[in-house]
Amino acid sequence: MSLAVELLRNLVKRRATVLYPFKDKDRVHLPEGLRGKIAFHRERCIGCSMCFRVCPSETIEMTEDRIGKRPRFYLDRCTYCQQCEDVCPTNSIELTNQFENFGFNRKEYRIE
Amino acid sequence: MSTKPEEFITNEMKAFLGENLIEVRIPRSRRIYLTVKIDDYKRAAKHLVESTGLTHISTITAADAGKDVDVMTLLFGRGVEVMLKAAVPKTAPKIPTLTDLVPGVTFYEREVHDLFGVVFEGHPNLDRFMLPEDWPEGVYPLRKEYKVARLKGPREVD
Amino acid sequence: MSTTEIKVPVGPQHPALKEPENFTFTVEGETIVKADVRVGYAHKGIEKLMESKTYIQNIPLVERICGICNTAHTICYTQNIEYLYDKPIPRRAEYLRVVAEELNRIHSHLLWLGVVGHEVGFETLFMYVWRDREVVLDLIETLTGNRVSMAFTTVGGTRRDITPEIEHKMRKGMDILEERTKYYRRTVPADPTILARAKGVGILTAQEAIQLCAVGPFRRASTIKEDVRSDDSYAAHDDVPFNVVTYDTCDFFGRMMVRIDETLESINMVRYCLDHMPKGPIRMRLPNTPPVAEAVSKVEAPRGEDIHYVRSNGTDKPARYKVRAPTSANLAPLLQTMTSRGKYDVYIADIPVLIAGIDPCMCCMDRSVRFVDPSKGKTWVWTMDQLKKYSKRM
Amino acid sequence: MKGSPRHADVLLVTGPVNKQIKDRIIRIYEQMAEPKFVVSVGNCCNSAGVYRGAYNVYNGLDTVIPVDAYVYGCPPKPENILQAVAALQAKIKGG
Repeated sequence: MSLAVELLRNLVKRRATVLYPFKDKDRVHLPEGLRGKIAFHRERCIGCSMCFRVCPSETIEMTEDRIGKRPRFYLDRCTYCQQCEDVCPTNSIELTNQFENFGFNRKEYRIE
Repeated sequence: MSTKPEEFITNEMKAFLGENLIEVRIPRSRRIYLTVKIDDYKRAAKHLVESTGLTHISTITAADAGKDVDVMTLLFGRGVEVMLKAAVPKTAPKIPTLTDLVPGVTFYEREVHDLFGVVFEGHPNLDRFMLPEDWPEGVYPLRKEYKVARLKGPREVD
Repeated sequence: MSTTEIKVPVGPQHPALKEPENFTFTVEGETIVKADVRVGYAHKGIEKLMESKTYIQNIPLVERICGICNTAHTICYTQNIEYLYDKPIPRRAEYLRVVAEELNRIHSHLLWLGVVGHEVGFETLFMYVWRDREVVLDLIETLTGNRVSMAFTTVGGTRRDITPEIEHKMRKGMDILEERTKYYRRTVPADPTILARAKGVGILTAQEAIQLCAVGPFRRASTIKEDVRSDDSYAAHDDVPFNVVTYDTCDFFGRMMVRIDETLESINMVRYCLDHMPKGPIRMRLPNTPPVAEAVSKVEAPRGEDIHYVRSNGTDKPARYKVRAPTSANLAPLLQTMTSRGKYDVYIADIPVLIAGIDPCMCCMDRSVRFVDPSKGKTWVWTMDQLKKYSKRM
Repeated sequence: MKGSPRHADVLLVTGPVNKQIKDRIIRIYEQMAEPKFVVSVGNCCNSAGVYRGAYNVYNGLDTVIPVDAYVYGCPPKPENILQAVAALQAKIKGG
């Protein structure tokens, strides 16, 4: 029964499960191109609303502040598709590789 | 067979339907779009499936074209995908079924009936297929006149 | 219903493979006489929603039609829009699309092989296969930034490129995957528990497969040699050599072997693409509003032929977009394999294995099972665990 | 312990809530014994994500049943789901 051979071989191997967040914090696979939480650099934004036109899930809404027009992000609707970062002319939107996103009240999970 | 499959099929259908064939288009290789009237729809489909070797029906779908609904059957055979289109008036949305010809299309026709309201005459059971039980009768979501109303949940406060 | 037939409903909470759906079986004692299905539990109205979004906004929506075979839908969609423009895209982008598609096929087939082990009650196989599948998921995450929803292709080409170190990682990953898949190719067919549940179960003859328009591995396991990649070759499939895997056993065992062999084919295809990747741009800019036209695009998704139809009306939003996912094509033949006919009869215990046979991806479709016994005038609903316990006891 | 809602403490829900599955979700939620907690996994479940505006989808699980913790992601990384459940556990213990 060759599956039994596999069974024995696995007894000596390291366990495959990653007991995150208690242990194995280093064994999480984190490539640098990971699409995680959005980071918005207000100073570069020129309020052209290209990101608003390209966002598929109404995550981006255009608002005003004292400097001028700018997007507001409802991050609980984001699909992490990175189309806003691709289309932004001034690179003011950037998807970081921060993947630990959870919370207890989704109304607060926004970039105002 | 020296001629390419596309030419063979179009010549075959031109010979079979004559001037009833409203339009034939070959937009790219391995694609043929045929348009026929409703009463030639069953005859054309039967000819395509049985004598031109397009035995596989990929799907049956429909599109709202203003005053009537275009019912489109996509058949595949000889390496060519053929779209057979027939316009059905919204006033009398009836078209013969193809389930007796190819039993595999039962669920496609039930879906088009559910979402467009086209009645397939002779279909074994045309009852609700995809929409929820409490969906109102006579309301067909994929028709242009159906305006999408956002669902509000019992606990929704905006 | 004068005969002693029982109708048995099961579900709709995940009867098999964690997908909500509703089957009704009319059973006579142990054998199933008739099967019917009620769908709609995962119906989201995507096609209507697509008419209110622009072509670019629709890409992430199309990708989420199916959580597992999402690359197939995205490639089919972007290809469809390119047919509208009728402009060829860069050759390198077509090769990248084949790589992404085959990686997705490997991930989908390995996921399915694990679930077969789970359905048959062979938990260790489920654990091993899903551990090995992590290799391909890490590769997909390195290439595209997300384990499952790739967001890799877009209208006019692809959004990311394969850098030398990604290529190196991929070659190493392919070697590991080949060695593991070859191992399963040896052990799984020789394993008595799986053989007992797979051989001669869920018969679909070639003639029935044609009549009922089955697609994909479900069709190829009944001797029919048809694959969209060879018949209607798209992207770079006209260059990349592969042979269409078919089996003549027409039963669940054949479907399993077709999928395992296809995984090995996909591994070789990824290697071929990495060796012959042409240089050049990976994307071509296309205007936002395509010309007024109709287009039909087909792709070989892991579960079968996936066909999309688009009709544009000159604006930047599609007038009509139809998606026929492979699982909805396999539903009618699935019911056929579940009805006893002639000398071949189906038992209640076979249901979980049969449902898993077509590898249903129910977010494209959806189902569960209900039993009704007219002679006893009794109907009862079984959740999948009860059904699986019942089938394991048999 | 059996795999049924009656023995469960935490209900993990994933995927958009559509019109037909709403009643089933409410029934499962009512079958759970108090104290019970709900974790909504993925942005489709949190807020209907990319399906916002579909005629058959509700704008998030919390418009149907009360939700205690949200896991953001589309789909969220498995470690993210583990961490959210662990954080909810800590919050419950913390009182």
